Amino acid sequence: MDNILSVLVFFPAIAGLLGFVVNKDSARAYGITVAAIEFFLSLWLWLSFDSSNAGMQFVELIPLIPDMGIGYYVGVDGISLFIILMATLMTLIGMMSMTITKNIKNMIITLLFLEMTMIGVFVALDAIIFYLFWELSLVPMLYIIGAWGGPLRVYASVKFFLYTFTGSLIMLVGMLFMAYVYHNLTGVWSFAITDWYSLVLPVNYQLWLFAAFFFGFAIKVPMFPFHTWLPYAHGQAPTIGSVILAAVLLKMGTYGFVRFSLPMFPDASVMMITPIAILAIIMIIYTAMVAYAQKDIKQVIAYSSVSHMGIIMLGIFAMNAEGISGSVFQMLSHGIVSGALFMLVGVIYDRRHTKLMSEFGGLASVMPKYAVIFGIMLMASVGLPLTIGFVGEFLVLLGFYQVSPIMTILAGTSIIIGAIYMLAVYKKTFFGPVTNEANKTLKDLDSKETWSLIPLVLIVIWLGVYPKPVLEPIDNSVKAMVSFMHEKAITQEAKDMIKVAKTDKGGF
Amino acid sequence: MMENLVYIALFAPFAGSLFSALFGMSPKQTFVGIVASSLLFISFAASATLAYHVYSTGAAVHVTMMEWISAGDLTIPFGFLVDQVSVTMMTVVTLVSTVVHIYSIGYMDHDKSFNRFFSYLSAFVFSMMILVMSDNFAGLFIGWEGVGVCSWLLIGFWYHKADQPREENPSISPSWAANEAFIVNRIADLGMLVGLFIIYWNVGSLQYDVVFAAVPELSGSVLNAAALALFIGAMGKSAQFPLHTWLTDAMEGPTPVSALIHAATMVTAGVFLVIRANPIFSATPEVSFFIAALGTFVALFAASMALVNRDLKRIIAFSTLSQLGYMFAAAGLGAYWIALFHLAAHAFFKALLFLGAGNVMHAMDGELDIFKMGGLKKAMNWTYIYMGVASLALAGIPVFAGFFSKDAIIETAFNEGTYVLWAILVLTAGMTAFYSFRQVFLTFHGKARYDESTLHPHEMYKFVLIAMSPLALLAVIAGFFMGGFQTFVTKLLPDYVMSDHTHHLIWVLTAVVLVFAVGGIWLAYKKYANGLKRDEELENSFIYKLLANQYYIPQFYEEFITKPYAMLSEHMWKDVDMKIVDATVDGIAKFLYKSGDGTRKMQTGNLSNYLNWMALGSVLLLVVAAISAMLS
Amino acid sequence: MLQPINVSLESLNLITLAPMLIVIAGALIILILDLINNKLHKSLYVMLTLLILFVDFGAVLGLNVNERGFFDVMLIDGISIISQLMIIVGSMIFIPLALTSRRFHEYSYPEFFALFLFMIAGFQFMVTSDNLILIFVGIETASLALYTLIALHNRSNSYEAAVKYFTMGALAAAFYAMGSAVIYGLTGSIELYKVAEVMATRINETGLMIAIFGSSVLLLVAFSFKLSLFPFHTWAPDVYEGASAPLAGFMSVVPKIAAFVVSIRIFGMYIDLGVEWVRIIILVMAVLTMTLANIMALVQEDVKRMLAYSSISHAGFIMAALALDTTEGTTAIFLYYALFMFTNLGAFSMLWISRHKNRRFDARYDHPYEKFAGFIQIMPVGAVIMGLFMLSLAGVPPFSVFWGKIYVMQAAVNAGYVWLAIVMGLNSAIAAYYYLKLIVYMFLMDPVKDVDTIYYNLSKPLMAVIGLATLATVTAIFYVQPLISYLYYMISASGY
Amino acid sequence: MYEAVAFYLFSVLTIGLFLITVMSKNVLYAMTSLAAGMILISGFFFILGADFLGVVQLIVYVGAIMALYSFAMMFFDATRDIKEKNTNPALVFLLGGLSALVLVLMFAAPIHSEAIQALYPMHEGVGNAQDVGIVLFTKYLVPFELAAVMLLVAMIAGIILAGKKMDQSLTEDMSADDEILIQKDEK
Amino acid sequence: MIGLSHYLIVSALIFSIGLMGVLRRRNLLMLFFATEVMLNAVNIAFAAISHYYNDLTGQMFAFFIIAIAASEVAVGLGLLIVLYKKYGSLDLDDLASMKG
Repeated sequence: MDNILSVLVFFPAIAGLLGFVVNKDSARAYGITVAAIEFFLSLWLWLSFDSSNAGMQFVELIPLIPDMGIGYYVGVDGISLFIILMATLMTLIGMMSMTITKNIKNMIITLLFLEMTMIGVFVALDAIIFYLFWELSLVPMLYIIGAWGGPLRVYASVKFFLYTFTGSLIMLVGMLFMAYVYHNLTGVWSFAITDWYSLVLPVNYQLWLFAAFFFGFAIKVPMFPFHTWLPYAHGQAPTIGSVILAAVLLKMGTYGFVRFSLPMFPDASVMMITPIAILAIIMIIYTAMVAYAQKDIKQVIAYSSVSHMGIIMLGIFAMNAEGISGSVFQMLSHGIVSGALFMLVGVIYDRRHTKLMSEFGGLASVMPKYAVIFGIMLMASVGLPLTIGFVGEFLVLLGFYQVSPIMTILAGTSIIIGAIYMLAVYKKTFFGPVTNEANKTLKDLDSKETWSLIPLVLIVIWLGVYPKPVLEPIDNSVKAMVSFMHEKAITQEAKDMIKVAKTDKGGF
Repeated sequence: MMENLVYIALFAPFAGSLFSALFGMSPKQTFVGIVASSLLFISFAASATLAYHVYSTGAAVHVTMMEWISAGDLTIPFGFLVDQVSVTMMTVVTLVSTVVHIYSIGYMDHDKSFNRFFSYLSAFVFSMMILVMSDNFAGLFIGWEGVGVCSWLLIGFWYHKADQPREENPSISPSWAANEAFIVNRIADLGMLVGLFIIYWNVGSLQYDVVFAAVPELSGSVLNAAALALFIGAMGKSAQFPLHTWLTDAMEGPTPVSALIHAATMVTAGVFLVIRANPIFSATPEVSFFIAALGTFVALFAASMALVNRDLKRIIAFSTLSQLGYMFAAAGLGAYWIALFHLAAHAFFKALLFLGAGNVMHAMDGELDIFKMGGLKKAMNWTYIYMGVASLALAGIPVFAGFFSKDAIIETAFNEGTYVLWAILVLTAGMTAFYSFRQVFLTFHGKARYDESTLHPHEMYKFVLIAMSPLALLAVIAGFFMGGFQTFVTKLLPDYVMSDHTHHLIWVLTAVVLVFAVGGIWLAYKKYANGLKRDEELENSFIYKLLANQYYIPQFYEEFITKPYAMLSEHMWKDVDMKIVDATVDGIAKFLYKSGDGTRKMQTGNLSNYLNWMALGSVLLLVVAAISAMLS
Repeated sequence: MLQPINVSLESLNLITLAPMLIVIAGALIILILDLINNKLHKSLYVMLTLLILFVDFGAVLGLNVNERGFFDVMLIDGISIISQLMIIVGSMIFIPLALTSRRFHEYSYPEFFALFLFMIAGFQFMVTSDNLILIFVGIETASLALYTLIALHNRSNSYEAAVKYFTMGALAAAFYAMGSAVIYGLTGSIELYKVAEVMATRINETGLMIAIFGSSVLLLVAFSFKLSLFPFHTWAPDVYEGASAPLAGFMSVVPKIAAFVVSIRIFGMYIDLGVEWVRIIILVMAVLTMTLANIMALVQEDVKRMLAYSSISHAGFIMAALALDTTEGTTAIFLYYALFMFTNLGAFSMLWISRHKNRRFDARYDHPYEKFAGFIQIMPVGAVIMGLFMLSLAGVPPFSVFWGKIYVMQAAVNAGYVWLAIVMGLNSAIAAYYYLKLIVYMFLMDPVKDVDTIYYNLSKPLMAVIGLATLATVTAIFYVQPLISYLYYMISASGY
Repeated sequence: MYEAVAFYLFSVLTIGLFLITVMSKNVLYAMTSLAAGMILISGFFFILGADFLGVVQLIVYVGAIMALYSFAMMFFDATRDIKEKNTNPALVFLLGGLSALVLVLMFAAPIHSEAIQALYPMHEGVGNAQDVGIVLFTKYLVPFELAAVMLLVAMIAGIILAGKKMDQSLTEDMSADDEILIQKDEK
Repeated sequence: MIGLSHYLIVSALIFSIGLMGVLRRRNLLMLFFATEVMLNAVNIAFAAISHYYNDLTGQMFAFFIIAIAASEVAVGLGLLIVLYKKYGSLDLDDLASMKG
């Protein structure tokens, strides 16, 4: 099945369309089934994926607007493969654990469309197709936050939409300029990313283009100081919205850096290491501190997301395979862990309709299973070895150490301050005596919740203990990319900075 | 065969942990404790066999289970190395653990979370085994963090206790203490990580053998940085100043935990790291000396606080701190095998001391203030004997284990010519003897100072006492194996022998130490053996208060770190994030909206205005055209 | 003495006139039909109009590129053909909107349809000539008809709108005439190709620059009014509000296409002549227009008025493409309108189906945002379609307007105006807010009134129109390529 | 000489009359001066040799258009003085003055060029009407016809706008179904 | 000798007068007068240019301008009539129901 990617992209969309016909009582089952099929399709993709091949696989190319060089061009490599898997998995699990009853059918359909856009972003190899899915993903998310969210949902959803939209429009200008430059140099119009890779740009062009793309990606990531939409979006979104947002949508930004900025503008990327690292470190430390000040559990996790995304950003700009692979792995890890944490917050929100820590206390006595799973996720979140969170964080810090020890140490404080706010949440929520009467009768996780969380727990541990199946394909692609960047860089500083792994097999 | 033993030694505790975890949420099941203990015993047996194997063949067992992380040029396997050093640690850890496990069956008898406790405890042992057995720094780090988490879980075992003000309970609450321990350890772990990064980027690997082989080729500054970074890691885990506060607060955990983790095993991980990485530390004399100096300082510093403390477990905790200082002093001075030997010996008697304290606590219904005890000798004879033996060992009275190991350390300080360190260590030895026996006398001698009508102290279960006996035995006899131990571990570790000069003075030196030790005991006897006489004047003196309040360091941390951090966080959120960053974004939006409101005013609805606009526009354009035409 | 004049019929090239003749004849037929029987139903006229437009479409399609006729007054070049086609298509979408389920005043006049066809003829003349006289007469024919059509809606608002439009139009006409006079004075000709020739020889004469600039300004004022560029846009929101929704939608597309064609001819000439000043001033106005219209649209309470401002903003967007004066820029104008047409008319049609005769939600507005609150619950398909239109207008891919937008931006980038592309991008972001506002009302809020009232005016033909518009909006990605190649071919063939 | 006298006389008079048109508060004065000004403009045409245009000016403007205006004036009962709130007169004069200045500057430029060849030259010894007729019915036939259409449009527009049918608006009338809706709302 | 510029300047002045009228008039009827003035000004310009170029095109344009003016008046007055019926006034200040 060579066109499996198209199937993956459009299957949920078609299912979503057909979903209009499905009776609303059965919509949930329908959604879960579709998401499950989609997940198995993505597993199949993994199975048929050739891990030793670092290049693009399952490539499909259908010209759409040849005059502008736009075509339906998709493919996966090690970097995108697992994000796709995570997207399908989180959609499935999100749907399984969903407790929404209002307009459930609309929700299911929206989620299926969202799934299409998410996968679309990660398989797109044409900039315009990438942009298309990128923008389109905002719409279902807007609806999810806006229709099922908290009291400030409209503000939050509109802010989310507009903020991201603004950034991506600047990115669009960058893409257009890139196409223009490509046209100037080759005489051909093309928006194909792989074509753009081959372009060696002068440094000033690289810098401008880098900046244009930066706005699009940085807002999505979200990098400090563009992050303020995120706490609102998370704070107001329903559980499923937060799960998908944190797990997948944020990754689009960091993925964009890996897919576009690094290989296309290696010199600019190297020149921008310091500013970006500074921003990333501010993200890491500052938002972790802000997270500590939060009263609302979900806000803590929202801010912690920003902090973790800072780690990912830092790794991307480590300019060596260790850091970048770690970053990509950390994307997965953050997706799983923060997704699970948001689901966990959703659990008590469903029971108590509040997310304020002051309302809780001593939950460990009342809801032991819940406390255990929360604890595992917490440990994964703070990067405990043998959980998924460690591998990425370790590699990122390790990789970036080569760039700047001082900045690594600053960024490394994340393991401390991350623990501070997470443990504070855990202490305030789970420890101490049960003081609030309302909490004394809380029910522990029911089977639906348990069974949606258990797979995540298993993944968290499995990939913490044995990350190789995932890390290896990622690493192959990243190594190839890094040596490609090294080849392509025109300034000596960039060449010096970009460290090619000795074990690179090539093939980007 | 040996490989299987390695795996058995490693994974038996893990199996025990998982097994107990299965019952983690059910009510107490005694067999859970028994199974866990048996599995640990198996682990101990395997460790002991391995120890014999290593002893007899002199060859290390090295197994690689699988690849863990592999990215870029970095490859980290799950590899386990059983050599002289690690096997010593394994044996000590599993032995003490087994004892503590069995002890816990009795001690945790009435706790509703009995099963959970065993799960945590076995998990801790598993982590500790990984820590000591790993053949690379990353694996060590796994165990390093693993013990941290288990320690967090175990300190906070009684998580349901509410927070209290620091005046009432210096460690606030178990959950608070657990978090403190975790976070402080994390601070040090960052140093450790940095050490790993330095090593990786300069050597290209994290495997011990590769790294140590590469040490001679590394520059001094790299080595210094690596050694320092690694030692910062060690400082956290071994609670060296200034990261020491968590250890005494960790006494909030159940006593077996204190015995196992916060006395015998985990806290010695820092020492173990220094011993393990001895090729690096040997190559960096400045850092090593710093370690020795800091260790010596901590030895004195902790002992001084123990002098006046009234909390049974905290006194022992301070003494642990102090002894860790000794170990670091030895390691820093290059006497790695002596440090390791003290580590092992200390594990035995300190665990025994703690378990004894646990018995007392059990008998006293949770009371820990030694001022409110007294005269327990009658009711708890065995415990008295055990604690007495352990205290004698701790005080360094000849024959007992502590004498040999501690004396060797003090001699080392003398031998190295660091007389200041030597003097301090000698003084500390005296203080050690004093506070150990102050505690023994206040607890067991004199008259009962508790309400005898409500409290009827009784001895611990028999099986518990029996379980404690190996420790007692070892506390007595361990010292005699010192020579054998030396030959055993120095196959791997650099040998350290006293110079001839020291050798000549050995009797004098020993006598000096003994004078101090006996003097301490004698002082304690004079003051406390016949009951407690409170000295108001002394208790109100500045020094006393300073010591009793741990030099006000916890308060200092709270006032100058914890609170400012919370305040800063609050400001960051409310003032920076909301009022600056977010307000800017919203401000732009509001500005646009406002300007929309402003601009729409031009749309008055009155045609006359529209015509004016149009005319204005055209005239403006005409004027601009005219001007630019004239300019061009 | 004068010689007798011999004109051969062939040299007249009558076929160039055929499309307009068809439309005018059709209008006359309608008038005559009404004279014969004044009881005929509007559906007849709608269908007749459609058929006439269809024939017109065929006639335009049959024209050859780059021909002149009637003493060179008629100019059939690429842009005239494509613009006529777009005018006709726009009209064909507009006309069926008369078939509402409720009776509205204007459609009770057969003259409405006749005037409409005359108007189309006027537009067609505008675009098929480079003779300033014919352009002028074409403009006026179309405008006068349009003023009437607006007023025929027969509410105080629509009179007011018509009068405003009319008065400002008269002023603009005066400016146009004055501008033409200056051009005539400068070149002795009012035929643009001739003007360009003569102007090229005179461009370096001393002291003439002021007149050349002045002539461009006078004409620019006239066309800025037509294209509703700042500060000549003030009529637009009021007229859109006063006019019926379909007509407002129509006005935001068809007359502007015609005006753009003339602008391309005139200002393109200036820019080609090297009068860089015109380009700069157009860019400035374009940027001001899109920005100010956008921020004013932000604060509107009425959807129709919001769409009016949005149309102004879109016009500014396209005007910037005009200033580029490249083949791509010109293609972008037509592509944008071709794509924008369906979406915009679709959006206005959605307003039309929800139109009540009395204002049930607001004292002033027919379509306040509140009216659409909870639209998703009342009419899910309608809400989704309206949402699609809004997303398309906001430039969310893959809907139609997005492709126009990136083509315009690409053209700007290619012409070296990256800053312009960025301004366009930022403006799209601002614009997204007010489109989103409607989406928020439709999808995220609860209805404020009885639920069954909103699709009051719905009928099958309207559904068909909306369906067509939706289809065109959604499937844009598949026909953009042929559209671009056709437009590009036609435009480059006519030398723009 | 005679031309110069006529030109200046006409200019001054026209400008004066149009100023009255623009400034006067009385509709009647304004209209009369407008008509008079237009007559004088036809004078310009005659001076300039555009006889046909002058005649058309007289007939169409002074005849038809002014007649229409007078009817309208009667209809609107606008014989009395009209009260107008004046917009900032300074602005009016500033804009008017500036536009006059720029236009004058523009027209003071050497627009006229001898080099330009007339495309449709006037013929010596041929009457202006004849000349105009030939051009109008050859070159400008299409605009001429379109002008006819335009006039037709204007006529239709005038008729239907002023017609009785406009008095009752279907657009705002509440037909039966609207009433039902209102009742529903009230419930 | 009267040059082209003389005529054109007169035309410009009249045009500006018309523009001023448009600016200051609040009564629609009077406003229409002002637009007529403007168109007439253009006619002078066309006739003059036509004369000096000895070219008929200008006269053609002027001719069409007159036609257009006539049509505009017809439509304009038609609009004024419906408006007057509705509002009872031709004052622009009464005609501001749509704003913002």
